[in-house]
Amino acid sequence: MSDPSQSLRVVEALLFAAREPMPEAALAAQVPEDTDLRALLARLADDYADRGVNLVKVAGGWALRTAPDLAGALQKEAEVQRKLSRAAVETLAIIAYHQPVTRAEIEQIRGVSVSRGTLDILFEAGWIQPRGRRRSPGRPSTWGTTRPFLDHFGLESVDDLPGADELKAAGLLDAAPTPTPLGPIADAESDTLPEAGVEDGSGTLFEPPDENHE
Amino acid sequence: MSDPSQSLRVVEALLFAAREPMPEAALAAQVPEDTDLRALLARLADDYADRGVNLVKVAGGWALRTAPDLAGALQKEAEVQRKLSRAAVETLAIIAYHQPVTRAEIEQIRGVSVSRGTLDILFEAGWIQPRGRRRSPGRPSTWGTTRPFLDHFGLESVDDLPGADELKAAGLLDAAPTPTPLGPIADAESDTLPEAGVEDGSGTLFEPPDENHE
Amino acid sequence: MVAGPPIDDFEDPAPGGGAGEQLVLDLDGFEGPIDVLLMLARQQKVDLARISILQLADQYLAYFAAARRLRLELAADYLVMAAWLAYLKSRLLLPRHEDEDEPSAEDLADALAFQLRRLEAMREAGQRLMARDLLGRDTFARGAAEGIIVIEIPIYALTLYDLIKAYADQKRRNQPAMLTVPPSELFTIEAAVKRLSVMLGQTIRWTVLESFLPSGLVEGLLSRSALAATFAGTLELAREGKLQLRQTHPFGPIYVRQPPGKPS
Repeated sequence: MSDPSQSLRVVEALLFAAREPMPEAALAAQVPEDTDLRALLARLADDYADRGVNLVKVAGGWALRTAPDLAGALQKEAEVQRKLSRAAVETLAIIAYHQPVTRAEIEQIRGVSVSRGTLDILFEAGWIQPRGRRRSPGRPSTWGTTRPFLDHFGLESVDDLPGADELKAAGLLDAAPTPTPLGPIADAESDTLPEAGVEDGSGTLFEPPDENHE
Repeated sequence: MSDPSQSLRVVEALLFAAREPMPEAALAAQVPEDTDLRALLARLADDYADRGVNLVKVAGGWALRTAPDLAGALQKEAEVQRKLSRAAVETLAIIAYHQPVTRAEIEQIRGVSVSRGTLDILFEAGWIQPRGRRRSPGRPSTWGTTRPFLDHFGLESVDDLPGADELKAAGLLDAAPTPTPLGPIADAESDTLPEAGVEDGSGTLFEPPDENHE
Repeated sequence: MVAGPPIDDFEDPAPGGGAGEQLVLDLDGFEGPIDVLLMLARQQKVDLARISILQLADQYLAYFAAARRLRLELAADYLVMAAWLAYLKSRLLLPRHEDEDEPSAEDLADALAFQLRRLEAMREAGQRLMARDLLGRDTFARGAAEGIIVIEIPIYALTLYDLIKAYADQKRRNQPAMLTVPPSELFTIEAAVKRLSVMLGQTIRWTVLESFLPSGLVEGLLSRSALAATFAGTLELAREGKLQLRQTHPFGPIYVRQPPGKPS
């Protein structure tokens, strides 16, 4: 004896729990023999037609799939804290101070090449944007900062960025101390005598030997 | 502007697509702010009440699950689940009702030692997890149940454990008033005696599946 | 817990057992003495809260007395429990000592009853849990869940200070800094040889090497270079036969003098 509404529930549950599309034969095996499976599937497809999930016929059989128009809703946006690399921060700073500036100019200022990814990150963060092309050979495109950049840093305009004089006044441009070339010479001595208990030649060249030197 | 029927479709699709129960906050994030989510969920639960798939509140969220009365039809398709041994069921119940609970306390309640494998199997199943250490001598680690435990046993939260209130009122979730010799006295033996008829020591934690599952 | 002959066969009344009392000893499937105690307690057919511990102790002891008659080997924990119950029984029956420091027999009996009730409760709770509609046994989740795609939006915690500092740092690094190497003040071997040659004229006796060093050099690189150069100079002059060197032991002081008989 077949109860169509119970068979409908069984088919629905089977389709829901299945890992792969269910062939009609597999569905038929779970409902009474005299069940009109095609009619059941047609009714189920109709039930789900306007819902968030649809019954679809795919290669291997039948499957429940989320409605294609809702794909966007099935994406969740999550904010993740990231840290910008030093290269990215420096590049951003150079663009801010020198805009509009070409990539080649950034590289010239930084003294190292700027990776494609660095500009991409800054672009995706919404802080820089292309600013037209330079009227120079190769017509390179230039970069500048955006409105969100100003918002993020609480600036009215890029003119609010402190100038070179102010940086100097704040001690941010103080030259690094020059290295003393002969500083580490004494160390070189002890490097060549690994087994010796000699710290460095502290005035006398001759120190008591280790036992194993005798 | 919110369109309730569209929001219903979105929530439905989310619940279909989700791999774990969806907390209400996660659902709310995907529909317009002025949506009455509770009303939507109530309507969805109603829509599915008589179908092969039901909307249930479980493990702190909402999930679609096949109707329990259809278990028979689906078990033929699904892999037969291994049956937990009596020792494992008892240990799981003790952890669920007494959490956080140390291994020594479990042994005190069961009157026999807990074989390593019992906790391992429950941990591996994802139903229990370490819960920090007790501030007592030896700083023993404690165990508690997990979200998947709630999901598997169809519980909304640990407050929903069946009969927990009565057990608490009867004082049966308290520690023993006076020590008795019902600790794991000599039970280490049962771990090493293969011919002992004790489940804990027999090495198999799972009994063969029931006949009717085959 | 019984090692030895199979005991499933003992379906007959235990020899010497109470009249008409059917005692079937089958410890298979028991999990230690508490399991047996629970089984016996249930045989009292009363609420576990009103169980008679005295009666329970008698039942347990009778049970294992029978086992002993059958010469079954009982695991230690069963024997410990038997001994403890015999002790508890005697204390429950005997008048109580006043000076006792230990818990009273009644307290011990209560504790045992409590433990039996608590284990029974946990067993029932376990059964209740397993009787629920279990996910993967009675209900099933979506088999082919699409999952919800999480799009990560990076948030960069960068302050204006970080930005300006970065600009200043790289600007400072790229300032045309002149690397100036200060001229090194070292005492050369040539200078040492010259100095030694002059001083040797007055040195007839063994004189310690350090006394040939220019005065005023206390420490530091120049002092060490002077010592090294002077030592190298003495070697050079010794090779030419213009002076003699003596060191009595390794790393000892080095002495210098003019070769005897050599005209200064």
